[in-house]
Amino acid sequence: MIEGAAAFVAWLGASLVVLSDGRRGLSAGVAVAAVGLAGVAFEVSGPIAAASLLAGGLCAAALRWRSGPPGWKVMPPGSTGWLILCIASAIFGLWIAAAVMTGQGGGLRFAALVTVVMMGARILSARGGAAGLSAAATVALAIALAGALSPQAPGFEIYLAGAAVAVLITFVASEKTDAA
Amino acid sequence: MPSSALLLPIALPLVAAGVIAALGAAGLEVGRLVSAGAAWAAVASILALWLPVRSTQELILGQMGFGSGFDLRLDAVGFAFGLMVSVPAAVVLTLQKRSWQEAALATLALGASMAAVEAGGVVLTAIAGGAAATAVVLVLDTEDPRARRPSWAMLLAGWLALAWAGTILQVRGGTAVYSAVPVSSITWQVASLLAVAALLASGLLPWRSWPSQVWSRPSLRAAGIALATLYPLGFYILVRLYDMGDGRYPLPAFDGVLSVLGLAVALVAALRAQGATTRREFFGEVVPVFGGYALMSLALGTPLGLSAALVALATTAALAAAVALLPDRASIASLAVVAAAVGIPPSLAFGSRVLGIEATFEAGDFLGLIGLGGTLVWVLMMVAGARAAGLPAGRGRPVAETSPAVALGIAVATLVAGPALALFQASFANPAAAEVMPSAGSLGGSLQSVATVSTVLPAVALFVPLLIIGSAAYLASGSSSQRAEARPPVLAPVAPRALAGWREAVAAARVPEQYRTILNLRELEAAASGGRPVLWLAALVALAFAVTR
Amino acid sequence: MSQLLGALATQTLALIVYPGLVAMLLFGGVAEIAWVRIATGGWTWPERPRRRPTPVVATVAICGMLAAVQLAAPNSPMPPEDRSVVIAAVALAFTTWTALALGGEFFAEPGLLLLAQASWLLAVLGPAVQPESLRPQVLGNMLVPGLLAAKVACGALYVLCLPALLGMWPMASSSDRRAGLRLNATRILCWFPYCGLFTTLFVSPPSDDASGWLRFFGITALVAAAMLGAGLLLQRRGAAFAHMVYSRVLPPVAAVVLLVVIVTSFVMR
Amino acid sequence: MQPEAAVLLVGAAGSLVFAVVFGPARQPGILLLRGGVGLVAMALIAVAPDLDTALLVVLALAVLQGAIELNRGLAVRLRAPVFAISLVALALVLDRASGPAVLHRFAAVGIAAGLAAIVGLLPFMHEFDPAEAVSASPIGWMAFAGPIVAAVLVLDSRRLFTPDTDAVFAAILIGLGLLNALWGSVSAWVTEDGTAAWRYAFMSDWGLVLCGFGLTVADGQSAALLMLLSIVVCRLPLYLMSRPALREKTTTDRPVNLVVAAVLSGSAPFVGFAARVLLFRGATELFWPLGLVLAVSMLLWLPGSLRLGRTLGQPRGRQLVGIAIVLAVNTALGLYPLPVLSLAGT
Repeated sequence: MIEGAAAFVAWLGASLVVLSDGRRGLSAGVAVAAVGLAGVAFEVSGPIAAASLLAGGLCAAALRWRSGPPGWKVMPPGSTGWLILCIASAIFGLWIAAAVMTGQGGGLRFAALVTVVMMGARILSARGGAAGLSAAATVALAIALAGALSPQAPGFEIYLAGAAVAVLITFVASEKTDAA
Repeated sequence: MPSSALLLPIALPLVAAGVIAALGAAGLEVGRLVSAGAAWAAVASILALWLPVRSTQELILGQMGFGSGFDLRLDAVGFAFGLMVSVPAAVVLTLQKRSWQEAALATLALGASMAAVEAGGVVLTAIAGGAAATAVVLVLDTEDPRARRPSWAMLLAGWLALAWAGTILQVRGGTAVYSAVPVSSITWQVASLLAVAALLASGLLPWRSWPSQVWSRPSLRAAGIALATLYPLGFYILVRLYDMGDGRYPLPAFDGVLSVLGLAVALVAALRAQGATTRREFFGEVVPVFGGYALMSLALGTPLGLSAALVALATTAALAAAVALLPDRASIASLAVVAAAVGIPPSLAFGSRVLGIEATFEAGDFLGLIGLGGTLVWVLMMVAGARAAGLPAGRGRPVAETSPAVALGIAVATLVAGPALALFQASFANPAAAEVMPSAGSLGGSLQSVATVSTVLPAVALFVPLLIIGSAAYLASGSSSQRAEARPPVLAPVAPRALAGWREAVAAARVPEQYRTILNLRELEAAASGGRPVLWLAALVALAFAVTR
Repeated sequence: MSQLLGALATQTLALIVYPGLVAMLLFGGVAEIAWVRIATGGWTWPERPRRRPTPVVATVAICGMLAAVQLAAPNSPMPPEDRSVVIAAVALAFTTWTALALGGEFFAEPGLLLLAQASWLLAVLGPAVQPESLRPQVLGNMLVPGLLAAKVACGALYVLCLPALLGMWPMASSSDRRAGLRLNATRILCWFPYCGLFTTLFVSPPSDDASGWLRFFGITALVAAAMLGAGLLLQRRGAAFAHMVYSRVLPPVAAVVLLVVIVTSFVMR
Repeated sequence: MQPEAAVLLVGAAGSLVFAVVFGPARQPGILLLRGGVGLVAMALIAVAPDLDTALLVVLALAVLQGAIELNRGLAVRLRAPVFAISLVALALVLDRASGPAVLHRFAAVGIAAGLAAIVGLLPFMHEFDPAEAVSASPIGWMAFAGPIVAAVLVLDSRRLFTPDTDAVFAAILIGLGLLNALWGSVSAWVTEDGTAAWRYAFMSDWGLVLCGFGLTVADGQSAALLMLLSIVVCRLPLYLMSRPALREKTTTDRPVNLVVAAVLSGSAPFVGFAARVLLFRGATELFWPLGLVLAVSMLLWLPGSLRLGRTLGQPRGRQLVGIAIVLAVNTALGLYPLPVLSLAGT
């Protein structure tokens, strides 16, 4: 139940990243996605994994809060298509994760799938560096979570790595995003 | 000699090339001395390796990394081709002055070519031959970047085809080593690939290809090296094909097709020769004509044909060196080379052609018609030679790269060597034929005569008196009165004109206006390289769709 | 060694005396005198060739000798197995073009001459395709009915080509025109090999006795006489007629002969 | 660490040293710094315990590279690599989950497409600005980091695949390989810009790499490795050498240009020829007509290579020494690749 709810939160966060252009909107999106992904990680890999993802995601969100186009700019004009993408991704992801794929961990599969797909779509449409970097950071968190699907259950190192990369991405290029 | 001595004919030129380059870069111009020394040392080493034992020697140095071992092998075929490559190369490297860059590259080409000949397997031959081709292209370009040179793509295609054939043999037959390839793996497909490789490597094509084109260069230093080091290699592959096929090609039709192709090569070259506007142009067709004849005889699948082809190739090698050293002026030397090229009796060329033509008749199954064609080509070459004797010499070339005395010497040597035809064949060609054709043991004759199936050519008994009588007659006769002047071709070149028209028509062809937008290469390139996400997604969907089929 | 010396002596004899140089000069001299008389229409003694042979004559003599020793002449010292029709054909082919090479002489119709020579080569070598033998006497002895058509066709083609190759058509070279009544030394050297080769290839080989001599030289002389007649006809009818014969008639005839040779080989396979 | 990746890492390190010592870089320190960071990232990719970790490092590297220069905008520069990484991540999810076979096939599509997108091959070519520094341009992916990423991605993902998925993966790689080989070699010949021509030439080499990886036999893998090595230790150094002449748009027709063309075209005795021989072996083992297609496409290398050789200008002094070293290394690898292949374990 928690896994499912967390997966929904992750989708919500990813949707925010997709639908926002301002630094606050993007930051909130990254944070919410991190919370969701951490929730799923908590269920499947335990507290250290979850804490790692959460910490990394929040750090990245905080860094994003400080740089990028000002304001929230959630659902700016012309976002209808992206809104449809978010909803369609959710429905399609749910179908794949729950009906097409089999076995335990439907929430994990849903979270990983929709986050990666939506961030991939976001990066293709991003016109500013902030959005691109936010998407990249979220992808880093999703990749770390997807490691849990591996038959050889990974240790917490992958979560730490994911978190570190998410922070690094946002940190290294933070001053460049305004210009972009 | 230890088997490691097999490395000498390859290593000596390669080391010499390195030394020339190193000293040249340091400002010491010793290219001619070192390259000539290395080339003659290669000749000496191959003689020293073969003559004392006269049996196959092998050196196996382990794997190289692409499924082939570094196996070297010197047998009668390798010996014959080794001399065909190294002797003319040594002659031109000795007598022609060239820069250290050219000398290094030419010596490199010689080393690579020797490696191709000594290679124990198909793949190694392909790599070495490909390296020789690269070096030849480089030496031609170094000499004069604007002058005509072999199409690199054609050469590369040939050696790639050989490499592919070698890998097919490795995969299907387990090995591409000449002496170990199972006969069953020489299918007609593989043999065709090998034949294509051979034809491309030596430019044996029924149109004007590089063995003719290189002689139209302003300078002929590199042309001689190209002919010496590359031209025999295609024939070498065809001879080795017999080796791998237990003395025959996989299909009888294969013999006929290759023989006809050889005839076509010779015919087209002879047609060009009879229409030459300068003597140099005529000389440019000598090697293709000889090559065509050699291919015609070689592909017959009979020991006599193979043997005659090897003698013809050796004569070609000698004449290539002679032509490379011949100055562009009227002289007794150029007349002698013309005579040697058209094969007047009792020259070596005469003997080898007669044997080659006889071999076609004796091969049966309509192949005699090819021999008939060969005789016609010979007549055409006689006409061409007769015309060429009185043509203007050519555009002229640097004196430093000519040696009329040596050219005359080589030409006269091939003219008076006719009586030694049987000796030459018995000691040089027949062992090579016997190496690759088990039936070649049936080759009769002696050191004085060559026996074919239906006749005997008494080389010594017939040609020695003829030579003596001829010499006496020429000494008694006055000098010939020849004035260089333009002469019309005996046969008007119809085909080139038609070809030119066809080329013009192709060049004038344009994409219809309404289709230009979809066939615009620049727009296509821009669309593909624009980094457009729509294209990426479309490609992804297409791939995903494809894997559900 | 003694065998080799013996062979050398025999071949030298063949080359210089019979059926080589001396026989060529005797036969050719008579034929050439006859030709000059017929061509000029008078009985004045023609001029002799120059005493000193030119390089052209020397070359023609060598090639002619080489061709002559290949003939199936009776009592020829040349061993029968040592003879080859290819050598005879090629050696004779050289004689045609020597003047162009060494004499600087232009031919009036080199293309037609080449065509005639190519057809002649077909006539000489065509009969050898099916039997797969190159011994002249073997080819002459081939009297298999299946090969008869090819043999007759080749013989006819041979005769058709010969006037051109002997330079008896009215499209003479510049030196011929200059020479006037002088005997043509190169043609003298060619009469016997050309006519003798016909006898060798298309008539069964003669025996080594008087009848054989009579038969061989009789038929060879008949061929020469036929050539004289043909030459006279061509001279009388003029260059246009000769041009028509060799440009319009010869190619289709040669094509038919080639077809006959191919069909014969196929049928007799 | 995979031995293939280790060999490529050494090659990349050698190339970096070469570029600093012999290259025409105006600020070799910066080049060394950027290259060093790249090398560290590549080493991390090579030693990563699993594909997920490797992907994370690639992601970090992509962002770091994207941040070097902003001529094209950060979002644009990140677009291809992050898209590629998303694709691979998605493919990993699909492959690891249990479900119908088609999901695994989609995973194969994702990995293959992701690989092409990371490197910048057709149909996922990166946007290219000829004026950009090499370290910041897509060439950096194609010639420096790409080989190791490709080796790790292909070899690691193969271990996850079922035989059916592997066959699909191989087929996609061969298809993409042929597409890139043909398009790249022809475009290197006909395109107007010299730098773009170099990029297409890299692409054509990558076509053969993909074909090699697609040939599921040892010879194919060896061929791919040799081609990757030739990209890293041959084409990249020569490209770096040609940059000044490309900027000045000068072309020369000297023997050295022809030698370089020979190296680039895969003529014997250079490493490209050995790789082609191995490709032929692999193709013959699997499906011989593929060898014919490869042979024809290999001939298309030549015109483009001749053109690229001319863009090298007239190297002198240090540059000439550098080119001589490149030639020597390529000849050694071409004639005797066994040690390298043994080290790589192929």
